[in-house]
Amino acid sequence: MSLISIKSKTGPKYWRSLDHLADTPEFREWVHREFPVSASEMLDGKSRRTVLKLMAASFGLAGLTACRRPVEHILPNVAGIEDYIPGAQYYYSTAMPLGGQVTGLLIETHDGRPTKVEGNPGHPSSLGAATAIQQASVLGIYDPDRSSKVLEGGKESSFPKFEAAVKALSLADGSGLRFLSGLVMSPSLSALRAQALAKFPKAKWVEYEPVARDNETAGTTLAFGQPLYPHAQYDKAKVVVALDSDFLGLDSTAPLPTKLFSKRRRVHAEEDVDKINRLYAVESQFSLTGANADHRLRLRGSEIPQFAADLATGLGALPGTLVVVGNGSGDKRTKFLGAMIKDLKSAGTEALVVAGARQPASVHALAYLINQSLGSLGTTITFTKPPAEKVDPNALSGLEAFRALAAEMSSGQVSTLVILGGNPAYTSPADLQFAVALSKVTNSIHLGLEDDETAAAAKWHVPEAHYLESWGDTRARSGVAAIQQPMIDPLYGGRTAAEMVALLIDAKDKKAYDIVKNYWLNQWPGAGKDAAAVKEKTWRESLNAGVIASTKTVENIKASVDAKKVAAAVAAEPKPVAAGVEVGFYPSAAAWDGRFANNGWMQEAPDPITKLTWGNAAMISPATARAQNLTDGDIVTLSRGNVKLEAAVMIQPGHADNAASIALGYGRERCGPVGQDVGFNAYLIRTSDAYWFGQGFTIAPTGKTHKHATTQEHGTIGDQGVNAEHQNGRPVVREATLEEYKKHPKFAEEAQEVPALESIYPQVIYDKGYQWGMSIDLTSCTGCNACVVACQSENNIPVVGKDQVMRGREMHWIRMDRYYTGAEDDPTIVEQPVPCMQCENAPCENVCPVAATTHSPEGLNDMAYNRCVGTRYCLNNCPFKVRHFNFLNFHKHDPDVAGLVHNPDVSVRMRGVMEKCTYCVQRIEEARINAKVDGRRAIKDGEIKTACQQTCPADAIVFGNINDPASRVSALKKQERNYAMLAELDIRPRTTYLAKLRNPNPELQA
Amino acid sequence: MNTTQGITTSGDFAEIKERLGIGADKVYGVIGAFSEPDELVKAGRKIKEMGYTKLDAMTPFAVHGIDDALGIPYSKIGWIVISIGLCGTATALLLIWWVGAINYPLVIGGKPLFDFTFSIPVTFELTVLFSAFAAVLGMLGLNGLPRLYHPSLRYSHSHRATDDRFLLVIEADDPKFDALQSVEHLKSVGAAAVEVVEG
Amino acid sequence: MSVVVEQDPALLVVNPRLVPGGQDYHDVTNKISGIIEGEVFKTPMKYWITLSVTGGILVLLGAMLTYLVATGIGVWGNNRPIGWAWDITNFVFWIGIGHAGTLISAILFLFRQKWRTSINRSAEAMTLFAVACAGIFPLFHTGRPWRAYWLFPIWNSDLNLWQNFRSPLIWDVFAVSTYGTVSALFWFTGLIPDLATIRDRATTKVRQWVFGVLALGWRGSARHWRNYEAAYLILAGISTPLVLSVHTIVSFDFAVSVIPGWHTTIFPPYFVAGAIFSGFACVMTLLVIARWSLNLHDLITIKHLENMCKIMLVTGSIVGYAYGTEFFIAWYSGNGYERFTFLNRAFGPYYWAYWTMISCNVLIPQLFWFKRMRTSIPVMFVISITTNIGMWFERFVIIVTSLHRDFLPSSWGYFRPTWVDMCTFTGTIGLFLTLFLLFARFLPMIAMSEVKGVVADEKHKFKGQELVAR
Amino acid sequence: MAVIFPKASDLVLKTIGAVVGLGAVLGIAAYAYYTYPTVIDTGYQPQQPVPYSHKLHAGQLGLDCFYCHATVYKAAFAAVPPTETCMNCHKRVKDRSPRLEVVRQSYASGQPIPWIQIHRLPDYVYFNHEAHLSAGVSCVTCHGRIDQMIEVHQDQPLNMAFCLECHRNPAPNIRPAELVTKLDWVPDRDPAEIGREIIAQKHLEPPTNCSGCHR
Repeated sequence: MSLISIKSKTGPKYWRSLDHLADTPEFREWVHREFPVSASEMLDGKSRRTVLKLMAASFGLAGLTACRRPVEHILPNVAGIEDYIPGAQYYYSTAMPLGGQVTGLLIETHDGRPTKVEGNPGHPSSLGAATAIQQASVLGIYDPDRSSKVLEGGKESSFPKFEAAVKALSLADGSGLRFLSGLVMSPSLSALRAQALAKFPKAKWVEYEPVARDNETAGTTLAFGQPLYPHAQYDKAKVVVALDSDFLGLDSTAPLPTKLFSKRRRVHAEEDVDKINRLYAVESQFSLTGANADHRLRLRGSEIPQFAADLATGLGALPGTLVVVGNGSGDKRTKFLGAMIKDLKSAGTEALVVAGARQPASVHALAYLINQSLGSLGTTITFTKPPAEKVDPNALSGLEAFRALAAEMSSGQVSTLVILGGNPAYTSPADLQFAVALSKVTNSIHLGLEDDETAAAAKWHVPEAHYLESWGDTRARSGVAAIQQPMIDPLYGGRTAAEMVALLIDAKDKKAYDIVKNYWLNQWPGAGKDAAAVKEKTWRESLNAGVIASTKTVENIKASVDAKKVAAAVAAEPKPVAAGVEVGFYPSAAAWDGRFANNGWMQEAPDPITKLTWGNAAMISPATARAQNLTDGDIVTLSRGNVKLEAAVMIQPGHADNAASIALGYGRERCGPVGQDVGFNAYLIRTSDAYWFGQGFTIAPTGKTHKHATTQEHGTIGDQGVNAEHQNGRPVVREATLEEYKKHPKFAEEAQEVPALESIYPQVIYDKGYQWGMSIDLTSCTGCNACVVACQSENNIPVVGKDQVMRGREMHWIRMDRYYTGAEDDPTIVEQPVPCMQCENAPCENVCPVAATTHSPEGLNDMAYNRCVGTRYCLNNCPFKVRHFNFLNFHKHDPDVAGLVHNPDVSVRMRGVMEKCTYCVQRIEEARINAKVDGRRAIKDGEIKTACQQTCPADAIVFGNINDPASRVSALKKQERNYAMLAELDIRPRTTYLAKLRNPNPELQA
Repeated sequence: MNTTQGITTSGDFAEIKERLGIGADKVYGVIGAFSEPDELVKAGRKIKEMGYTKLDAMTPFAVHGIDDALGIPYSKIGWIVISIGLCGTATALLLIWWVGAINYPLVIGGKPLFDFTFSIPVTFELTVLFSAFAAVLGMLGLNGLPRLYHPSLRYSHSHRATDDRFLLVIEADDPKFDALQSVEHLKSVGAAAVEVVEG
Repeated sequence: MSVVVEQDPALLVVNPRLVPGGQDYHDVTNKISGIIEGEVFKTPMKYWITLSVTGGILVLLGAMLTYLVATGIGVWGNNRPIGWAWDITNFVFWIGIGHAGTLISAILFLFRQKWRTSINRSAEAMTLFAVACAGIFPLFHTGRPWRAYWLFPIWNSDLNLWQNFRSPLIWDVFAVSTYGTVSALFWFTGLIPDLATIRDRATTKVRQWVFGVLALGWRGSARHWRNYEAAYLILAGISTPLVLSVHTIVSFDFAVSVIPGWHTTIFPPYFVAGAIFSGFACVMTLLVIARWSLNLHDLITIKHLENMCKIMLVTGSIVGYAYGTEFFIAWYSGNGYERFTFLNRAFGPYYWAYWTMISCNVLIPQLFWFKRMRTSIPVMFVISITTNIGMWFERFVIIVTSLHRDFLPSSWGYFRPTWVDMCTFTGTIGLFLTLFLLFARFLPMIAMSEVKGVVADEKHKFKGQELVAR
Repeated sequence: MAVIFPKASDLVLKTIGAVVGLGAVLGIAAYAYYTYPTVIDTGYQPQQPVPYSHKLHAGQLGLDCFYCHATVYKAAFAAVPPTETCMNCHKRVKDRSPRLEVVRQSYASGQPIPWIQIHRLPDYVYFNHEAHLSAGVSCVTCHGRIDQMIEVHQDQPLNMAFCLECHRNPAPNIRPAELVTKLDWVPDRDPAEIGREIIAQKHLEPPTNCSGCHR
């Protein structure tokens, strides 16, 4: 149909996913099947219940009914609480440790219930942002499936019984005593550890996390001869090279790297154009970092050390001459390497090379070496000494320590094992047989949030307190400490790790509060009679600020890399073997290492790249799929030695060939109903010798197939005849390179295809008062999903479940659209957040028969849920499809407790009504009322932050009053890159985009 | 007594009158039957020429021409329909204007609060709806229906009037009415089964 | 007291046949009334069997709707982006069928098409039943049917909120309810004289009373006929634009939107033609069955059927032309979205629906160019059925294929009906047939008074006489 | 025989028609009246667990509304006072009164007093006391002369129409903010006039769009 094909004016052609580019036989067969009848609908919506039920703080429903209406009781407190206003929200600071990193948070609470997580602007690793996982962690506290009982041998027991049992333990010198915890980020716990090890000199304490940064530290030890914490200063770097490092995504549980990186990805003024940085990514799986890279090279994990070595050699950091691995000068790797070397050289001190946690120590060391040779060591990457408690010689950490522990356990040397959090029976490498080893331990005690695989295997299980309900403290890698304060008493009476240790060693303080407070009071200097008062003040200040002031400044270490040692280590690295398929292991963007598997918000948050929800898959490249003759959804057996796993494959354009990547954290066998048996358990093939990636896997089809619940594919079927080029021309995401932008700055507007329509009616003029609008910068947006989950949390958006997602009924008010660009084998990705556009001439409003959605004088597209009858006409007529319909009662199966997470300022929508983004109108109204109440002043610019904007680690979303020329949003909308999607429909969207800019290396352009 | 009282035209009328005990005042009229519409029309015209004014016919279907023949005036229903129909138009426009612009003025999709363009469909429909009701109810009203009983039904063969017979009626309140003569007149124009029907 | 009355012999015999082989008034009365006058329990078994089958399907409908209301729209296959699917498809389908009835009655009446008299009654009845089926969907496709009364302009003292008269859906509410009401009035008005006939032929008290009340005391007075005729003419006059308006407004539901494939100006004529097309097809199906099962061969003659075939040929070709125009405009407009939508219809995931539509609606009816086909009962029967299938697919194609891939590729989707979708649709067919069977058994299927009028005219033509001029 | 219905039947028919018609009209009228918010909602006066008299406390003793309902001017939610508030006085005043037994028990046991809610909005309506009081809407406007009620009853329908009426024409219900709890305040001139001045000076613009109250 060349006659009708569209010639796209600008830039790359978009295609949405493989089934559009490839016309697979399986799909054609599917197409031919007329109306495959679906089984009757499944109501597996795991979601939340109406607020009314939950005002437990002040209301309680009574059974009586009066003649005219049911009697509602008001149950006020008996004793008044000072300065406490029922129904108002309060913010408290705390900190969340995860995977060896700490993020300071502010928690919004209503009537004593934490309802929303926000970043703490005062905390250096948050700077106000919070990641998707942090946003979702608030749901975890209300998880009805959390462990609530002490278990002895799987039978219900009690704390007194447990305490008695602990007392009865004869630990003597502790030779049979072992502690197993995650990475200890808590100074006070570390102190307790020291006490414990002092009391039981022969005891050992092992820190193990299935997803940690051990290689990084090992790298520093190798490079500098001492363990150091590296801190990449992305905002200082002009050229960034990420060697298998997903610092914008899975490699950082804190929003900081994105915060810093995006500072150099924002063009708000002319001079910014020259400040914009350039990112090279060398990786195996398509990661967020790869998606945001200006140049991306697909290499298997095992090939990256060689690449790093070549890079170092090319830069003269390593002795010797550059040996080109690859097939001649035409090879992309070679070109890439060449261009990169030039670029890095020219960037000099503004260059930054980082290695990912998956890469061995030598690669990290190489990275430091390269930075040193470029002179950027100390500018774009700085180092701090680990805090005192971390350099404790007795502290064993990492895989080796864990392996040793497992060996001790299975050889029966361990009589008492205290597992402080985590789920090692599930997360340990398959070859260590941890569960078996655990059965050999006479007294195994498991402190955990869930009654999980480990709880089942351990003798004792003690419910752990969620971080939002426990006193504690944290020290970030940057050295900054923060107090972790509870928002609510432990719902299920859990204990903290510190309390457990204190109990075990019978320490002075046994309550978490005393442990933490006294620890810090002792840290702070204070003499004289008012010392106590001063310390108390410091304590309060620390709680208030969310950081402990005295720990803020940590001096940077000036260290230099020992090139010879590094060279030796590099030389010692095993060379990649060609045989078989390489399998790489990654933390899941949703379940992380499995600990969030029972979190509905995370399960339903689409993976930033694959858009996969409710499960994982073995990602393989299209070429590999062709070679192995596999198609999307085929279940294959991945096996190596005596480990094997059945998992469904998913074809991932741009994935390294002859390799598969699979996310950890799925296929939980003992978990709440949300995470139970969702996805495939990659730990089954993760062995200590194939820890991050292992070669020589065989991949064999089983003949079985599996249906992925993706939010952007939704069973759309591969086009027949009409090839996917067809909608390529659609100027949805508009992008250009810096050069193009400098040539025609108005490229975004010019991209518009169709001549604009005009209304037969006079345009309604919005020029009074506040006129709300939003600008989304596609250049800085990384597509990390934080906004999606933040919105879900702020607006009580239900979770609908896998089946409903497959039917295309997920509810996210702001969604992250992902488009592939370019060749199937090696494409690039653009991400685009799509909230409601708040069109001034909203097509959805016109068609609503009952005027349930109308326009506010401030330009909001109001939605009155209580008026909606649910004809879904507005959904049909919304060009952006950002309206979401409650097809079923998605709150039906909620346990009461799950509803406590609801934001009382937003009504919970019932079945049969339409819902949509309203720019967080509840926040707008709150700000308006506050402004009026204190002196009838005007709302300041930036006073209102929508949930998505507030949490965005890239500061890509700006909301404000477009009627105020001074506001940030008006300034952005004045930019030449500003464009409105589908503006040609004369709908006048209030949400506009700043077109995406890429900064490719001209050398690699050709 | 609800049995139809008929009188054959043979014999002396006075005697009949006395036997039956009915006077002209208690008579509804005289009815005769025809078997074809055109016969009815012709006969009707003749009877009219004799000067009768209160004439009616009862037929199984609308016989064209009978109205003129019997001098039945044109139907007024058209006027009823058009006036009520216009009420419908007005109702619709007022409703839309009041709802959109007065009762709760809300900006919807950037369209005006009230505009002729988007009022057309509803206005048209309401006009039609009102007119239809006017037509049907008006028809029944003008015909004095529903009415379960009517003296003409006392005619022995009135049930044939909905089947295959065409009846001609001379009503008793016709100034020129005289039971005996009218019977004769009907016979003279070829009516069969002529009967004096009691009121 | 009573008097022995000497009967007039002339009244005891039926008039001699003036039209050899033709029908006389009394035969007409006998034949048509005969169908419905038999003792109820003497009705042939096959009738009751059929009725119980259709009744069973009707029960299924009830069950499905209950399940729907109790559980939510989620029991259907609808999703995002496909907010409307089988629900509105079925709605438009039934409304379309509902068009032939009033159209035959009204337009053909205005054009003095005598052949209409034998089919208009059942066609009107069919309209009513089809509209009843159609009405179910807009009502039950709402997420909260218990709030569906908000769609009607009822005084709401609590909210003092009214409807949004800018919404085509509200226009629809008015159009469809008006259409239903007016059709019912039209139908009943036509029935009055026949009800009187039945009443007068009634032998049992019950029938006398029932039909006596229903007939409103009609006695065929010339004065009444005068008003009646005028009223009927006016009804026909206003029903004609009404019929056209209804599907026009239904088409606005789509034409007024912004979705590619919906946002087009040719919808009104195209929808109306389609409606007439499907309506006639459905009347044809029913009449062929009625004609055969109640042997009404001399009332529903091959001529009638052939005329209908011609109308189907014309409307079918109009529809085909519209399909072509859509494609042309899509290309000619230079609008990429439009272009894609139409290519996607023909060659995308739903290509099979599109080609079913084309073959059933455009290709097959072309057979009616040949008189042999136009006059062959089996052929027209089959074609009438394929046409209805085709017209259902037309609505499906317009609604689903436009929605499933609109502007943003990211929100593309695919629709699969659930078993509830299917059973609900089947259920409405049950409702339709049940009502029609009851109608055929208990009410005169053919307008006796009108047929007699035609018979009279025939006679006088035969006698070479003209009716007395006005 | 053609005559089916006796002569009288038409009279019967007409009577039936008349009766049915009249019945329908009356029925609709009755329904409309009894479901009218001002009828169905106002006047709701449940029996409270404690025979607390607003007339005595707010009226005769002249306690300010804020004394007990302390949160109204700083929160959306008008809190019912904790038992403590009652006991502040009743530790000494009437500390033996049997009518206060429930209060004393509550204070002693820590079990809240189960007050029965009278003024109640649906949970999709977001009413904010703070905003209204600071604008100068008096308690009277929605709650009536509480200071004259021995037992509190609902004085206004509090339905959407009621809210809209005032949001569209606030002037008559706006008074100087410091007078909002002066339930018996009688303005010296036309209250609407005062209202208009305050509105002008405070730039009050009560919302009438959906999201003003529904979120």
